[in-house]
Amino acid sequence: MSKIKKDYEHTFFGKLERWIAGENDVFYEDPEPMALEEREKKAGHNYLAYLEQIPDVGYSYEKAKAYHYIYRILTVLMGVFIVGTLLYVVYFLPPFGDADNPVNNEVSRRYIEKGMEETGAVNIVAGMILDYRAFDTFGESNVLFIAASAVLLLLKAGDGAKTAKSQKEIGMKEDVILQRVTFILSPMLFLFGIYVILNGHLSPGGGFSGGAIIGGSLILFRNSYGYEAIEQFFTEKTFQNCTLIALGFYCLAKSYSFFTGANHLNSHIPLGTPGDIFSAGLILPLNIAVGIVVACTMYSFYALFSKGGI
Amino acid sequence: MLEHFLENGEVVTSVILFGIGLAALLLHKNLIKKIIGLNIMDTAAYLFLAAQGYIEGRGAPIVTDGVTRMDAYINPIPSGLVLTGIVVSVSVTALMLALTVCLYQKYHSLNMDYIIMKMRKEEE
Amino acid sequence: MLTAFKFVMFFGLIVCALSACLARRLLISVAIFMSYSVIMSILWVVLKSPDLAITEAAVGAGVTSVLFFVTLKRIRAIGEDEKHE
Amino acid sequence: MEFVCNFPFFSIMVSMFSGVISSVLKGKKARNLGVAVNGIVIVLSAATLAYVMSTGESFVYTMGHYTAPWGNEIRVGVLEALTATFFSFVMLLSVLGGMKHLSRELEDRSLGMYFLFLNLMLGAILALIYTNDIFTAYVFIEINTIAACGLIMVRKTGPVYVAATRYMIMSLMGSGLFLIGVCILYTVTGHLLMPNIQESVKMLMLRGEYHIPLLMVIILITAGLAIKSGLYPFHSWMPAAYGFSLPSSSAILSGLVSKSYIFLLIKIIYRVVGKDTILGSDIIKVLFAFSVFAIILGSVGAIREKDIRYMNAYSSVAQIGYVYMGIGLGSRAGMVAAMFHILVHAATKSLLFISAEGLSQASGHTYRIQELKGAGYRSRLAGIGFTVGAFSLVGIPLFGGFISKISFAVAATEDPRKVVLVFIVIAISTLLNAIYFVRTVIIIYTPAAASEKSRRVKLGAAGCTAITVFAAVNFILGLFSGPFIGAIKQGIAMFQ
Repeated sequence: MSKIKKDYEHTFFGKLERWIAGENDVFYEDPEPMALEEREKKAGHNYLAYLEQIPDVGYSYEKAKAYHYIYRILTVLMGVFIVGTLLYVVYFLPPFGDADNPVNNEVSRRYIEKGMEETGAVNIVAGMILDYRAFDTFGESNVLFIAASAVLLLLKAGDGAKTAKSQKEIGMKEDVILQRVTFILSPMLFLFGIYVILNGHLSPGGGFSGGAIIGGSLILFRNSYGYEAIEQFFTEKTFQNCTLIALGFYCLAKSYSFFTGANHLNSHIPLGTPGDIFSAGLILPLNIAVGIVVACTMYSFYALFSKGGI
Repeated sequence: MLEHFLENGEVVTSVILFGIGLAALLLHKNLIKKIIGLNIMDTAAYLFLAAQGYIEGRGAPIVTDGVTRMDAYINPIPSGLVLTGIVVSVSVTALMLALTVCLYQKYHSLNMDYIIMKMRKEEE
Repeated sequence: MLTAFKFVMFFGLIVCALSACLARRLLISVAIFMSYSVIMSILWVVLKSPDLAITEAAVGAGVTSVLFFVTLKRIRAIGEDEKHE
Repeated sequence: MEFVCNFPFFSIMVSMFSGVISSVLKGKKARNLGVAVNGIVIVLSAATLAYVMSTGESFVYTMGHYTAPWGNEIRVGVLEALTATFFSFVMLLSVLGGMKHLSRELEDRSLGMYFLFLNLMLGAILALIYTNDIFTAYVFIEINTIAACGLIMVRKTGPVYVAATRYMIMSLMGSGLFLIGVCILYTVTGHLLMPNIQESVKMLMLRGEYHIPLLMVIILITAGLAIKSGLYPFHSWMPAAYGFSLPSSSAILSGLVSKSYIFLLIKIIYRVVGKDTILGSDIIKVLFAFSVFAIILGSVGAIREKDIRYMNAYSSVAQIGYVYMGIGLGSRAGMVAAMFHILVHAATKSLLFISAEGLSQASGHTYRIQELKGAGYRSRLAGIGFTVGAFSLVGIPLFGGFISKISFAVAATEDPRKVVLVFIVIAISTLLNAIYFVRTVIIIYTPAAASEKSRRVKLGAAGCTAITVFAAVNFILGLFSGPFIGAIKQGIAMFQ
């Protein structure tokens, strides 16, 4: 009797009944444990091969497998469908590179013709993102900040679990050639980043690209000299304080500018002569603040990923 | 039709890339590939936007020699928007990679389906 | 000349995107993605947006790829730790 | 300009700034700061609401020195102010309701982080509500997504990571579609500010240009926001995300985050695309069809669940279906009903999540419905709260849910083709809701074995206040719905 019942439970209708009764994954059975272990054994020490041989989900049930293939095919079809519809839409869009397109309207005219006069920035894009549309940019630096906080929360090794293993730097090797090259390259990269930030309103670049370059130079330095060397001047405390001061300044400065703007007050910020380093009102300080935030964030991303702590 | 597509090469490419990225984001079981797909999708959208700002025969939007006529420079707005977008996508990428590392620590796999299966097994 | 160059880049972008998604090894996939970003930043120079090009080169090709690499390294380290235990 | 016009801007900036400061504070201090800022935001929003109601006009606040098509701006009308007040109020109560659980579950550092995410999320939700610029909306959508992911994963266990990853993947797909939609919209209109876009769209419709790209824009933006808010076929991430996270997080995620996307969608329908354009397209019918599936299948999913948190999550799927049904009716009455249901559901679902947590604490931290027997006696207030929430969502008179169901039915009578279907759907869904909610209520009030009776659990002052106020809000929405519906009608009239 019980055997019949057991057999029934493995048929489609038995499973359907159990599924209706609320068992979630009757169609989603485990792979045989032996097969799983064997596959891992077969992969041996070659890690990448191991990654590739991670077993497909153990749909021992044929229909679930079929469903899986249908899902794959449907997704490809969906991708093709989306590309097709978008291509069809592209056919009706305004032609590429034409000066009479709807996007080239009074807004861009004002940015180009009055931009330098109103914002003091020679680089029109910098003037646009840090003055005309500064609220977007404010949101953007907050995206970066919140992502950095989330990564910090996820990857920060617990304070109690500071064992040797969690402190171990990943992929650290003493390498003379690397150290020599870094010794020359890293300060130059750092300087170049500062140049890009300070000239953000005069030439291509600005806080984001310059900050990323500085972050890159810090990553390079850490990679060749190890985190002990960089810990002498950059710790988690530094990261937190720098980010707080830079973002806080950004927030206050922009609040001031928004408030005066909306209430039709004079903001009393001198614009200076366009073309000078010290010009363009708030754009230079804001670029510096953004640069600091981006540099700290980029470096801390790397540090958190490689060691689990800044 | 083909001629129109050839003239609008940037836009067509960006649309195709968008489709590839979206399919990879949905289809791939491997988390790293999913994140690469996400990045491809985002950059495709940015390429689309940047292509809209381009105007044949005009210069980059940086005032040179004090010329502030509209017909000297391309449209600066798409560049500004894309600049914002790039930073958003790098933040999201970092967060997803951090989640991947955490998932690998717990389940020793990068395969999303396998991870879900293992999680359900552990829960029972 | 420039048009031909652009079409080579479009082709390169699509090939890179496809092969980054289909490559069998993750490391290769990430490397291809890096070259995708570089091509993209060159394309932005051609589209007269130097701001974007410099940002994409620093952020997209630089930091994002480094993050991918360091993630792979971290995962490998975790995997090796598991094996030794 | 009156000084009170600055308040929406202040509330956004204060919550963002406090989020930045929270990064260096210790857990308890960050918590106090977060709660204080939330209180300030409620006061500011309420003052704005009073001001806007008294003048009867919306106003535009420029973010910077440049007006309409050149700079960013935010726009404040009655509907925005009402939603902002209500949402910040619900957020404060959800945090208070889960406070005990938060302090117990999270270590000091994570608590600080939790409030960092919460403050930034509050700022992002306010910015999404007030924004008048579609690209700003995209940036703040991303902040909202990351903050929501942070709220889910703050617990740091395996299932939570899986839930957060699935949530992120679906959300990022939604943002990608939204972004490309915004790009195409910018291409054909040349503007990013909502009133300017609307003007250009009107012109384009008159001239019959770019018809297909505009249709595609509507599809992409609607699809993106529908995915992010968890409309039926895209709901797969919801149960895990709501089920595994902390009760405050589940309450905020289901009550506010998904609703803020729907609010943005309503705003885009009215203020960007234009109501007439969207009614002329078939999108609205597709939304209606999906919403019908969502209502029925979400309820069926809830019946199948044995875990009380999952049951609540599936019930959210059904309720979001209701909101989309209101939008899908395509009439102003339908939109009013949808907005009112957003408010009702925000209050009710938060109440359900928080009191479910209270019930499970009284039953030895189990979440299985069968094991909650007699929990209503052990934790009386949580039992009452759950009953109020359940009755409200079933649609029993006196409660808020009843009014919203009536509004949906009344709105449906305007459209003779949909009225029968809507009535049938509401009837079936009420029946299904009754099955799983009344079943649960009966179980929690079934006397348990004598040995378990003694185990009483205190909710704490904050939790008691939260549940009491939430229940009171439910009664207020049910008994005195007039002013709310009036304000929503006034607000929607201002949108045009």
